Amino acid sequence: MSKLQLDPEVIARARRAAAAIADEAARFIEKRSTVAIERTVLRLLGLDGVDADGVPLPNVVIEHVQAQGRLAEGVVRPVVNAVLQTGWSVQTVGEAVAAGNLNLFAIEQAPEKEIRTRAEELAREALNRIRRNRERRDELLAAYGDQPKPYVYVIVATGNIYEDVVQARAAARQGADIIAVIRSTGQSLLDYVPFGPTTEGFGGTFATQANFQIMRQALDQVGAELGRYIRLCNYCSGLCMPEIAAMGAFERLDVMLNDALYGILFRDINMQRTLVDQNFSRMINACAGVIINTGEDNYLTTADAVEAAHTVLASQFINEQLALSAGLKEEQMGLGHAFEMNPEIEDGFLLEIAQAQLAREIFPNAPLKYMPPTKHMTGNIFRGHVQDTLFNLAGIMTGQGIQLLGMMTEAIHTPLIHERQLAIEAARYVFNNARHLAGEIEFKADGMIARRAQQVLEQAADLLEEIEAIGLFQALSKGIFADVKRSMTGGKGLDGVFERADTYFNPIETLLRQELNLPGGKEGDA
Amino acid sequence: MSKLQLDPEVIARARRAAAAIADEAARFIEKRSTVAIERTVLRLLGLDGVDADGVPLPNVVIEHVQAQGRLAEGVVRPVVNAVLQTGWSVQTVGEAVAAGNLNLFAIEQAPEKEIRTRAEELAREALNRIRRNRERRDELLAAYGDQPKPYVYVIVATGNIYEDVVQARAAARQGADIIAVIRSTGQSLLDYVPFGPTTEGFGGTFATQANFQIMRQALDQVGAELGRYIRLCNYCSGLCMPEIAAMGAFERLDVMLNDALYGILFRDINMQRTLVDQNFSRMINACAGVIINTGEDNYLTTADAVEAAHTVLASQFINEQLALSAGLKEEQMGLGHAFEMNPEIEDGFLLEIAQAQLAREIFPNAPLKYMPPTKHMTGNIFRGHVQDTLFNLAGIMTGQGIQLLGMMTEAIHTPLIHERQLAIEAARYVFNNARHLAGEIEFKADGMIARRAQQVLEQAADLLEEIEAIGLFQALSKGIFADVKRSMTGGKGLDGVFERADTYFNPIETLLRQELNLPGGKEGDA
Amino acid sequence: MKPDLARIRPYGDAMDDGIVQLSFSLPLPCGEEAKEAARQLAAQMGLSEPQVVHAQDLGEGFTFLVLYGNSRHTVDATKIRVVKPSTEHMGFDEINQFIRDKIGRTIVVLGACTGTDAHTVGIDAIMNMKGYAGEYGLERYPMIEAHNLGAQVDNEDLLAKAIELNADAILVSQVVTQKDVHLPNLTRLVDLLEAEGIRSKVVLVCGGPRISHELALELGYDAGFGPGTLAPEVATFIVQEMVERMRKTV
Amino acid sequence: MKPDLARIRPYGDAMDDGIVQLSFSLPLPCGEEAKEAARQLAAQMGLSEPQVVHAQDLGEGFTFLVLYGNSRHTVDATKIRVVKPSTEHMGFDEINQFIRDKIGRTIVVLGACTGTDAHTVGIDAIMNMKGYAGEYGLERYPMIEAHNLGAQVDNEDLLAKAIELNADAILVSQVVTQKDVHLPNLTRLVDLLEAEGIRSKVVLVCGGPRISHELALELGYDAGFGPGTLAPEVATFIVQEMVERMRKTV
Ligand code: B12
Ligand code: B12
Ligand SMILES: Cc1ncc(COP(=O)(O)O)c(C=O)c1O
Ligand SMILES: Cc1ncc(COP(=O)(O)O)c(C=O)c1O
Repeated sequence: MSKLQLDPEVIARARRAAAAIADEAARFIEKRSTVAIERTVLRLLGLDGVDADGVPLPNVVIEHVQAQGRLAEGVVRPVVNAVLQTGWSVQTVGEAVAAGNLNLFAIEQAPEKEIRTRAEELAREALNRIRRNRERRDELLAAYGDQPKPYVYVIVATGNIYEDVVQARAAARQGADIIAVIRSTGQSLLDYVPFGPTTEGFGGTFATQANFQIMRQALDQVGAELGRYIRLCNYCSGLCMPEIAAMGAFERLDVMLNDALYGILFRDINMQRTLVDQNFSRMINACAGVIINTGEDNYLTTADAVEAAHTVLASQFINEQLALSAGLKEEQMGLGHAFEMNPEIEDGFLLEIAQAQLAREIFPNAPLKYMPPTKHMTGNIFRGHVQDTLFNLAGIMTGQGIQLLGMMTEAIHTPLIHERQLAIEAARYVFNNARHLAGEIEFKADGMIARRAQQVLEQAADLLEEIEAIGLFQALSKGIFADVKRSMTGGKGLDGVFERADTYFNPIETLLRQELNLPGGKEGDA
Repeated sequence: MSKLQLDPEVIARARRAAAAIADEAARFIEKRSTVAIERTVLRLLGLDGVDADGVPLPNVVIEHVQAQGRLAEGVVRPVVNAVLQTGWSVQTVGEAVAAGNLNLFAIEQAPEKEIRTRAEELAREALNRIRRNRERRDELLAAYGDQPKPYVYVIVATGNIYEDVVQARAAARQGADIIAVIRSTGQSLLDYVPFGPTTEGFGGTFATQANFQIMRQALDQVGAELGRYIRLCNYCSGLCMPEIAAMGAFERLDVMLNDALYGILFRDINMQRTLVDQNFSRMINACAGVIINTGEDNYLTTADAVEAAHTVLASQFINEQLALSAGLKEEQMGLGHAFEMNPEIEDGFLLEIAQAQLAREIFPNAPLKYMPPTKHMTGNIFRGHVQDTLFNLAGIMTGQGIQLLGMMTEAIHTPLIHERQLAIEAARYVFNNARHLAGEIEFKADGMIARRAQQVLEQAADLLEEIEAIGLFQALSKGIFADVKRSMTGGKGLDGVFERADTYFNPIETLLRQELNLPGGKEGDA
Repeated sequence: MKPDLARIRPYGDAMDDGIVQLSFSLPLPCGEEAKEAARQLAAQMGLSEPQVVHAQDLGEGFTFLVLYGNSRHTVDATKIRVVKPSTEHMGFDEINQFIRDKIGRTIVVLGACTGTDAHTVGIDAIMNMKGYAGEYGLERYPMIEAHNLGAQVDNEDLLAKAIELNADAILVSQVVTQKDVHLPNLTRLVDLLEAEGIRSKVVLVCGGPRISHELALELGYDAGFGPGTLAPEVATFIVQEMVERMRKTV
Repeated sequence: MKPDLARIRPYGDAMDDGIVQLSFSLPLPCGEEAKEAARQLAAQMGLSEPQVVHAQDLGEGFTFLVLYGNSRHTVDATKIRVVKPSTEHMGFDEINQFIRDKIGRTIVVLGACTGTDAHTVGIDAIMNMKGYAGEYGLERYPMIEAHNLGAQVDNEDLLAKAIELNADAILVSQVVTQKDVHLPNLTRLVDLLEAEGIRSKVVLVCGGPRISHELALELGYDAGFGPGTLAPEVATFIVQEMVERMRKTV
């Protein structure tokens, strides 16, 4: 039953508009691929490592194909053909290309049928590997049992993966359910994924497959000791969205920051690039059983939480529909929002509760990701700790799924080892003390909270219909989200987007679509 | 409307039992007086200062009267007789007694009528002085406007009145509504009130009339600057309850810790002494327009908040009835309770809300005084600040009257200058952010909160009927409150209690009773 | 990433970064000058690059400051020796048996919260039947005759009672420590016991949240117990000390 | 009760009590040894009677500690000189008039958040039309031609743009300061400007929550602005500096 007396009609109206927006995007996406997607496919087929200059082999091979003007057909055919012709592994083929010993288009071409068969075999192996990770997660969760929600989510961000491990293991012992390794500033704009264990990042640690693995092992180990499954989170954003999804799927990451619009708005990544990339990355995440976290919280770091509340909700609707069209289940949709009310507002807590409850009721099965106060945090760490307390209470009062814990030093630095401890003990205290508060309280019919929620919903529905009318691309150009205007051809990474040739071949996508029951999953569909 | 679906029948049953208990006490009280009451009367008639050994003159005179076995008649007659015979002021008479130059019973006796007339004149002057203070407070409050509730109440406790002034003025600027000057440990067991400004107390500052005055002036001054009336609070407890009430009335204190049972239970003061003293002290407080604060919070510093919840409520009922029989209005009854749930309890916050809301509904006009966590505070100041935040939220969610702010260093030391600032800003943040939350939320009918409240009420009613049956004195002997057993003749100060002779004369009491519309206010009644 | 035990420094998010948080108030009006004064103080404390992250006007010419900085000091953890009353303690049954075996009679223990201090919860935790944190108090021990005198007990009264009951051990609780009020109070008891010539006859123990074993020894007590003490720890100390003394005097 | 300005100490609840709170973690397991190490560190920091009021196991061999102690250090507040870009600043109209009168043309100001830093809110607060905290940003000033290049601008691109637009002033924002990532980034711009021989032609200003005027001067900037900066403060500095330089070169 709705505590907010929301009108189901209005919800339906909003969702319908969002679905139309997502459909339009899907039609755009299905005709295109990107360098990142093709690199991802190579990784999934087994390519890894870097060349003599430290350039990742997937990049080397894609550039090789691109240089010869053949990327529109997809990278799989030439590479698998080389595998067939040489008898080498995909890895060896890649290394040969990198060494300059092999030109993929200067060798004989095997029959299409053979290539397809071999390619599908390799693709199936990749998906099996991902499935095994997924099963392993399920096993561990079944063995240990899961934690009550909201999950306690904290970040580590030392810049050094080995130091991160110390911090993460300590955090797990302190009671964290999810550890997110924050990325170094700047990584999202790299059009490649760094390689190997890294120890020098700023404001975060580079996302590399080796780093994923090191952290996954550390968490599995401490989790076994504690008898709890500790989830691992990273950032599936930026110019390498799908590659990171693949790496995460291989290393059993559990949660991924993965928003359909974030890169466009906050990293000035080209919108075509992002939309195409996000779709493929989400299919991988869907298949890997990853919970995605969307980034609506970011809107409120620049816009005002009262005025822009409806844009958060509208974006959640869009993220939901785009996620559905990538095969994500509702249970995997960690739709984001944030406690960013100006602390000086009278009754700000009521407005916040309205918003959090609104999201809860509209997306009943989504493990909503609730972000803490950041914008209004100051150097006054003591007051900050209090703000975080109301945030934690709002979380438990409205049944959030994932609580990203606030740190009292939010305005100062990334968290120190004990700041996580203090945040976790504070959150656990609040959650435990108010465990069943949500089930105990009702909101006055037609009170401030209910009316606020209804109003935000109305506005979001209107906004979505407006976006539907002009189209998503046009809406982004007009600065409808976060006051940020982006053009169709502006931003980074457009040169990595290409239209698929009729002969485009991508068996990974086909298999993913099959697995996820998405259109295009039938043989020959893609 | 009750949010807790309390049964008015049960409330009525509890209140009736408490009234019966208070009646029994009143019958005991009316036959007795104490050295403290007689000293108070002298102070009100104009006696102040100390003798050559630093003994307060009221004590000197009482001892003089007592030594001659004449106290049962009251101290007023001999002293006013001396005034009449010598033509001196009460003060000069007292000084002469102290100097050994005057034996009150070795001088001629004026006619009873003349003595009574003069005594009543002096008494009237005293009450006028008190009334002027009360009017002054009302004027200032009218001029500045009052603050929204809960009032923000903080303590100063440096031991040095001048340092206290610095802290109190700073606290007022920081947003405090009430400043309480905590008393030095040990003062409550002194059977006299120290004299003059003092600079050496432990864990608090001595309550002296000079200290009251110094602080009152400081607060009036800073209040004028800020355009807010800053209330001053002290402790009207211990062996000098009525004297402190009188001193407070003279120096325009606004709030007084003043509990009917606290001294018995927590200071091992004799129960006869405390019951007689509290009655007289409360009449003065009633007349001075003081808000009293009762000490039910103290039960929970030793007993468990879940198990002993009903004793808190029972005590509030008794305090209410004893307050009524001393002429206090409901608006002056700052009945106490405290946020002392063990922070490890699941749903402890729900139980706490139940208790706070219960008090709110049962005593709708009382400015309930809500005490912060103390017992479960530790050296972890950061966690403490979080506990205090839930406390503040409970306060605003349940419409408390006076919020005694918790300090994060509760387990360490009395507050430092900035700890008050941090506590005040935290409380104001919570109050402002959740200003109308109380009006917005309802509790589920038959939910945990409502059922808990109903159960505590039932238990309290049962307990009160049990006490009614055996009598209050007997109940105290059995350790019904705070697990503390006290006997009728044990504890400190019994030797200061005496039965009134038929000739007992106390015009202050008579006037107070008149003013407060209490029985015994008619001429010759006492 | 292993710490160098001989040169331990605070750790924030990298070994030896030395990060320390501090806060205090200064009697200076809020502004750049107060911040600079705070930085200078922090520098004197050995913090490099101290950062004032928060400065707040407290009124009356005071400013509250929060700082972070990197401490350059190090501690040699290999050289740390902590003085504790005893490292291992016996359990309930063991203690009673120990008394039976080694002392051969019930022992008399007196407890009190002395001076103006009325915080009995601590001494009760040690002495009361029901005990504390799951451990029975001394009153429950068959081989201990425990007398809890409660709150606000004068040192003189405590002495008299000790003589009257022929106490083997005296337990003193002190919780209020503001302006060091506990120090003269604790010392006074030692003086009284010595004046009566019975100091060496009793095991003299004090405790409370701000009491350390070190402080207790300094004040002339046999042991001191801090926060979180449990009854068996105290009982173990008493009986071992008694037996030790018997051994010495034999 | 007046503070002795020549000997300022922290104040808790009595003048000169020196009370300081501090917290940090140590790479030692939780226990008496870690507490003692913390006390020793605090003692080295000049705290007398340091009290560990809280010690908590963080896992992985780390302990979090909270302490209070009394600082013995003093600061001479009479000797404190704070370096600020300028003490008084002009208002919106005044600044525009000042430019008209003393410079006689609109001036060109370029702003950017450089390197990998994408925190534009700070530079926007200074530059955007709508401004910040009730003060218009530079774009609103009729006598200022303001160009905000936004986030993650390469130093090279910024330089090129400055030459292209003939900038009078460059404003650089740096918010991410972890591992001092801002320092080389800020220095690099100075080097580039010098290499192009235009360093003396532009007023070079940086800002951000961890930037101080002092640091800016050290790095070769003309001024640095910290948290809470308002546009008119920056504009005042720019135009006064420009006029000052004109005066000097005449
Ligand atoms: C409960 C309490 C009270 C109750 C006491 C009830 C009672 N019957 O004890 C009441 C409400 C009466 C009270 C009053 C006051 N209190 Co008080 N009170 C507290 C409180 C909240 C908890 C103390 C407690 O019970 N701890 C639990 C016990 C189990 O812990 P413990 O005492 O540390 O004991 C353990 C160990 O220390 C050790 N131990 C203790 N004693 C002994 C003795 C021996 C021999 C051994 C071996 C071991 C041992 O073993 C125990 C079990 O592990 C503290 C704040 C806090 N959260 O700590 C303030 C606190 C102790 N009180 C304080 C003050 C100042 C007062 C007053 C003086 C205030 C005033 N001016 O009115 C009054 C006056 C009391 C007086 N005359 O002494 C201050 C002391 C500041 C200081 N460092 O000096 C504190 C810290 C609060 C504060 N921040 O101001 N208080
Ligand atoms: C909003 C925000 C974001 C937003 C930024 C959106 C945007 N368009 O700007 C988003 C979500 C994108 C973001 C991302 C990141 N952030 Co961020 N973010 C913040 C946050 C919450 C507020 C910053 C802010 O807007 N302040 C308000 C403005 C008005 O203040 P200001 O910047 O200080 O500016 C004033 C003055 O400094 C001065 N000023 C500033 N610049 C200039 C320039 C000149 C010339 C002048 C004169 C004056 C001036 O004037 C301004 C007005 O008074 C802070 C935490 C906090 N509460 O402070 C973290 C914070 C700054 N972020 C941080 C980090 C680490 C990141 C990430 C690197 C994390 C990651 N690894 O993913 C990313 C990456 C971003 C990147 N590549 O740079 C850290 C920085 C730690 C450090 N000291 O190095 C902080 C402190 C949070 C934390 N504790 O970890 N962030
Ligand atoms: C969805 C999403 N992706 C990524 C990030 C991190 O930023 P970056 O792109 O710098 O990795 C965020 C912000 O925290 C986010 O919300
Ligand atoms: C009613 C009452 N009186 C007095 C006090 C203070 O104690 P003391 O008797 O030591 O002044 C308290 C406790 O805070 C109290 O609640």
